[in-house]
Amino acid sequence: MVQPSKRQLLKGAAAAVGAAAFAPSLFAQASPVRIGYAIARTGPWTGGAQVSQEPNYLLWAEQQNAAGGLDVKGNRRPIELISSDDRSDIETCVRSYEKLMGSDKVDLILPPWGSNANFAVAPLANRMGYPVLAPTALSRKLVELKLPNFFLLLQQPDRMVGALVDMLVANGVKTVAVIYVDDLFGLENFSALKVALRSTGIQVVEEKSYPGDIKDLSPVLRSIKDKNPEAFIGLSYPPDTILASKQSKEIGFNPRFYYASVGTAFQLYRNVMTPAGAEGVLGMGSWNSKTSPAAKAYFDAHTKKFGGKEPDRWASGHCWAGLEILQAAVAKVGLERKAIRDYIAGNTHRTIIGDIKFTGSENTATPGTVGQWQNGEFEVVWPQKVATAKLSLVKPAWK
Amino acid sequence: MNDRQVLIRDLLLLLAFAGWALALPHYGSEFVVSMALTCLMYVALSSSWGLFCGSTRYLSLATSAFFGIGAYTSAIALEKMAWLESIALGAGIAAVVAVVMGAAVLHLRGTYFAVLTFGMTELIRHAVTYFEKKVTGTVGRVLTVVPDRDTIYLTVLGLAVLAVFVSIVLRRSRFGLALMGIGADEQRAQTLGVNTRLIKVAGFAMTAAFAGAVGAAMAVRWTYIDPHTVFNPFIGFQTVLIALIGGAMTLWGPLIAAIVFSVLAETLRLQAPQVYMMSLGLLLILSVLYLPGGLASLRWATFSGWWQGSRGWLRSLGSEERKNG
Amino acid sequence: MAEPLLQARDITVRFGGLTAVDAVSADFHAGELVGIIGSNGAGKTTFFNAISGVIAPTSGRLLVTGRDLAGQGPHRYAGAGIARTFQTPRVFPDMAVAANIDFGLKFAGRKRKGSWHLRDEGSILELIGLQAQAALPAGAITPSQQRLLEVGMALATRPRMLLLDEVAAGLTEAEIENMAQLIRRMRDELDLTVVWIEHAVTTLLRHVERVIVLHQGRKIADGTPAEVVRNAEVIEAYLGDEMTESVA
Amino acid sequence: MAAESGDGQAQPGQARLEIKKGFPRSAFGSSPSRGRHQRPGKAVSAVSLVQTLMTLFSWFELIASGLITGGIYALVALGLNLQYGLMRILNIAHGEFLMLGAYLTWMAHAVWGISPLLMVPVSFLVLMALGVLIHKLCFRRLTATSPNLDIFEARGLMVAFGLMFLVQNFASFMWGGDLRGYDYLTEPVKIGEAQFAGNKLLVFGLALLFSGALIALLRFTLLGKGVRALMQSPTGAQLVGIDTQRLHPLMFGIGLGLSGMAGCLLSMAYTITPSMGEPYTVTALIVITLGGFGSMSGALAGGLLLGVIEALGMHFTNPSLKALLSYSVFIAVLLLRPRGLFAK
Repeated sequence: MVQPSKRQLLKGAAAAVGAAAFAPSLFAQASPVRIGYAIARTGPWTGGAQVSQEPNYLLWAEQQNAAGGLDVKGNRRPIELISSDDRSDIETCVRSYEKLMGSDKVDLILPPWGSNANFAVAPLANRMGYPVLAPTALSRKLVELKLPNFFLLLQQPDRMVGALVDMLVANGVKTVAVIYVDDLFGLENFSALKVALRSTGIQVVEEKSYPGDIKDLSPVLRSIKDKNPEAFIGLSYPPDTILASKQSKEIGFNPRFYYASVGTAFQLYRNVMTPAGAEGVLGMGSWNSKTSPAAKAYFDAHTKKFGGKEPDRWASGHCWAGLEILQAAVAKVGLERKAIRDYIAGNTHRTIIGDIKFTGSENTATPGTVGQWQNGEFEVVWPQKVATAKLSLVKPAWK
Repeated sequence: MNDRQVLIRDLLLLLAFAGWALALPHYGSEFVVSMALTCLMYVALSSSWGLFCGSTRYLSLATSAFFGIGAYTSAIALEKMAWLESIALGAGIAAVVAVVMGAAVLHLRGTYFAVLTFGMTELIRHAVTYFEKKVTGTVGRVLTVVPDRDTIYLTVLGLAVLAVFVSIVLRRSRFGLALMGIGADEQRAQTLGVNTRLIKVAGFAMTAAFAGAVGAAMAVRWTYIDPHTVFNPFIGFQTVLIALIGGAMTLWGPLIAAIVFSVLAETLRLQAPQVYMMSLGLLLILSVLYLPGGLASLRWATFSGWWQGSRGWLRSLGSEERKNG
Repeated sequence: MAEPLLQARDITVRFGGLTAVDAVSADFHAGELVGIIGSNGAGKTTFFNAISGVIAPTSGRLLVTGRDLAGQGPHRYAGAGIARTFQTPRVFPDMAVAANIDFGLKFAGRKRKGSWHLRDEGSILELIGLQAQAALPAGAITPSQQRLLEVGMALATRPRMLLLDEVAAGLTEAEIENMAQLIRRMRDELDLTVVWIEHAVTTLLRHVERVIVLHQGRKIADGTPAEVVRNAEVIEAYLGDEMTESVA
Repeated sequence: MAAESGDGQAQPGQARLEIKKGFPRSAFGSSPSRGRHQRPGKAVSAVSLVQTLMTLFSWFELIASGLITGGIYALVALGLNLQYGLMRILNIAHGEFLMLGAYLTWMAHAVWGISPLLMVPVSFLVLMALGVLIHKLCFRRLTATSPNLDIFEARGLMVAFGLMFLVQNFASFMWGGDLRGYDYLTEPVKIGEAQFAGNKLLVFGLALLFSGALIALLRFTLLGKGVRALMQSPTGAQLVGIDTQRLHPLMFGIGLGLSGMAGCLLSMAYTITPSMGEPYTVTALIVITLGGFGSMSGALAGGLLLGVIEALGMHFTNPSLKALLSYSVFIAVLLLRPRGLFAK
């Protein structure tokens, strides 16, 4: 166990939290709860990690400490975050977690960003007995690893595209065109989409894959435009989501339903496309500040702390929900990791994005959802029971 | 005589290094061991890169291609084969690819060669992606059969020691001499009877075999591999940087640089990741400008200045370095 | 007469539209000391490059003791006993002088038993007179010493034929004489065929027994120095004077 | 305004669909994976005439979009071509300097509301000054200490590697790793029936303009003569009175300035991150390889060609094959025609 610090309490203690590994234990009353993670602060993963994930960790730790610390079975103990950059490199990521769990022997860990990093960390954490609630891992294969300590918060591909297809069917769509990125995310979503479309009468008039670093989608979009599908589905990442949107606007491709997976839920999307330009665009989104009062509180706190930077309306919510679950677990059973794991696995959790329950590693309580930009806000529009606004049926022209 | 003493000194140093690294898991913390693993990975990669690229001055950026090929091989082979067999297979396939690649590009020199090897690495990455997608329907592979950490550590240690050992032996062999001749003046070496084409392809394949073996051994740590992670050009870049900053033509340079960098990376990464990468860049520029022989040459120059004429073996070390450099 | 060591048959080398060597044929026999002369751009060095494998001839055959090596790499020529030097010495500057010699011994020289003078590093260094510099890096010795070393490196391949490309260029009068002595000794004592290109015709004609004259890529004369200098075509190409003087 | 064009688009589009359905397929055969799509039946001659016309239109649209992308490629390659083609400095950090130009523009636009168009000359000048400075600090010493061109090239590449790490992480340090972007001139412009984004057309136009200017500069001015002389024989150039001490840093600076300008223009059309540089470096390399190192007109032609090849490739096969295609072309040209496609 960690030695209780004998140092005097210094003022502004909370501000020091979240800084780095050597953040001194400034809290006199109780030894800190040490929570470790590695995440991308440099390299290509940074964009996602610094929107959907790390800001939440920092905000959460700050809020907990401001409230007197994390509730550990009734005792308030300050949180000390031990974090480092994984340089968007898997080996560095693995090494960092080996250090956190093996040498530093932190009390808890928080997951890294992205499916690949989670693939690498999950078995390790599982072996060391650390429960992990991953907000940015999306792969059926991760579920199939059947790791008892690993929980995926995001709705898996079948749910997300399932909701999308339900929505399309409900609105009488007959033809769709699909583009998907050439990696695990794109391929899994695409095959889930195929499965979901099978029992419907919807025709796929075009399906094309593209590499992740693509700089020009217009030839593809033009040929899709010629086929005039009622709905466009891009199983895409943020840069290509924006590229596809800009180029669709460029060539005047404006189908009734325009869907692009990741990145639509980002504040960036609205900045780049302007609120009017984003109007009607669909994407992966599961919550916004109207979802619940707690969600609003979170949204406001996040925006305030990070100088106007909004959380995204998809994985940020899951990330926060994961922290809520962890917090509740620690409050209930303390820091005994096996007990935390059992608590997470055995209960239904109330979070800002609604109820979460795990079957194996998978979150099976959160339904698949579809989001849509309406008047500068990304609203949840499908399914109706979690919707924050009504689906707008005809997408206005790009502006 | 002198040469023999240097050989014995080098072998003893290597033995000491191997012994120390071997003992590390028994007393070092988890963190130290995993850091040592990364360090050993770069010792193996950079030393083996220096074997060929250092002495011939062929600047290969294809390390990540061979690393990736090794990684994919072990991902596929481990389901049916034993650990060491998979590693050997990874090394073998990487070497075969290197032979084909080398036969095509090794007649080009300088930046042409560098650019081409880089281009080929990217081509292989995209080809593997496309093939995987078309044939297996997915791009990545999940590794379910995974040996324990000590096995991986010992394997990578073995590869690192082997790479340095081969360097020691090689620079005393005809093969090594031929590589050095190619680096100094390729055509002259040819007119003195060196079949440069054969030697280059063989040297390139040897470097590739090491990179392939390291890739095969390291990939299992990542559970899931896809072309983007295992063919990451950064692995190749970092290998080259470490070798060059350490002194690609020296024996101990890559090893020293790998250790320095691992320590530097771990300490700076925590506080200021960008600063680490920036200082890496700055260090590279400075070393190219002011220390073209690498860190190892710095050590020699300063030492010889201090101890000139005082100790016999030290002088022999100096002349050895000069002969190699 | 015994079979020639090297037979060049209609060797032609073209660079793009330019014909540098135009259907040159020549035989070189064991133990000959042959000079090749020609004005700048006559194709001397290109011809050398062709018969040592450094460039592949566009057409023509190169028979080395009966085997055609045209189009093969220089190492095959070195292996067959044809050694050469380059106009500007191409020693390995970072290696010691002795190691430079050792290089040839370890490769092309390895397969043949050399004569007594070429038995090892030491004997070759003695032959070229660089024993004192043996341990120095080759880059650190004087340019004229580098010329000697260049010859020594070629000798270390234990050749049967030695192609010397302007070995006297840039040397002082005394050094040239020294080099010429060395060349004669090599021919006499090592039983080498020596082919020697020199831009300074005077020097060359004094020492060789047979001269081949190239002009604009073509061979215009082949014979003893005395014959060649009387050749009308040669005189026209060369303005004659200088050569007649030197033979007289 | 755009709303009208967008809404109006659906109707004619639908009508056109009936006729155009078979377009690329009829000419090139179909890949079975590409969806259930009826092939056109036996065509009546009148219909086939219309079809041909529409095909021509589609060809125009496709090739035009390829040319526009190609123009961007050519623009991206300008700076590197100057540095590698003419000075033998393989500036692998090329894309990073481009990124710097993009960030400068983004910052100026997002923070101070300066028009990105105004930033074109500004980023050129800022990056050019930086280039001169970098040349003075690094490459001058390198030129002085390298025994031959081969070693100079290899060391230059290493220095550029260092710059790559330095610049990329400097940007990440300064501006964070988030994706950035803004909306500027994205309104589509109609050319005949085809539509193109305003900013792309601007980029295309400027790419042609700058390539042309550079070609003219190198061919007709004293500076250009000096540069060419310098490449052929540095000592000779010095003899005829060309000041290499000044010309070299200046050329390197102009090269970097061009990268900065390209970055500025690209930031109008694409999202930017600190790690965006590498693909652009690679693209630039491919383009100047196609065109022949150092040839400005070759690079322009090479860029346009690559754009068209990729557009056609993407249309008829699959975008996933695009990377495979460009790398294959790149390697084939390097191996088979190392002096460029257009070299005699």
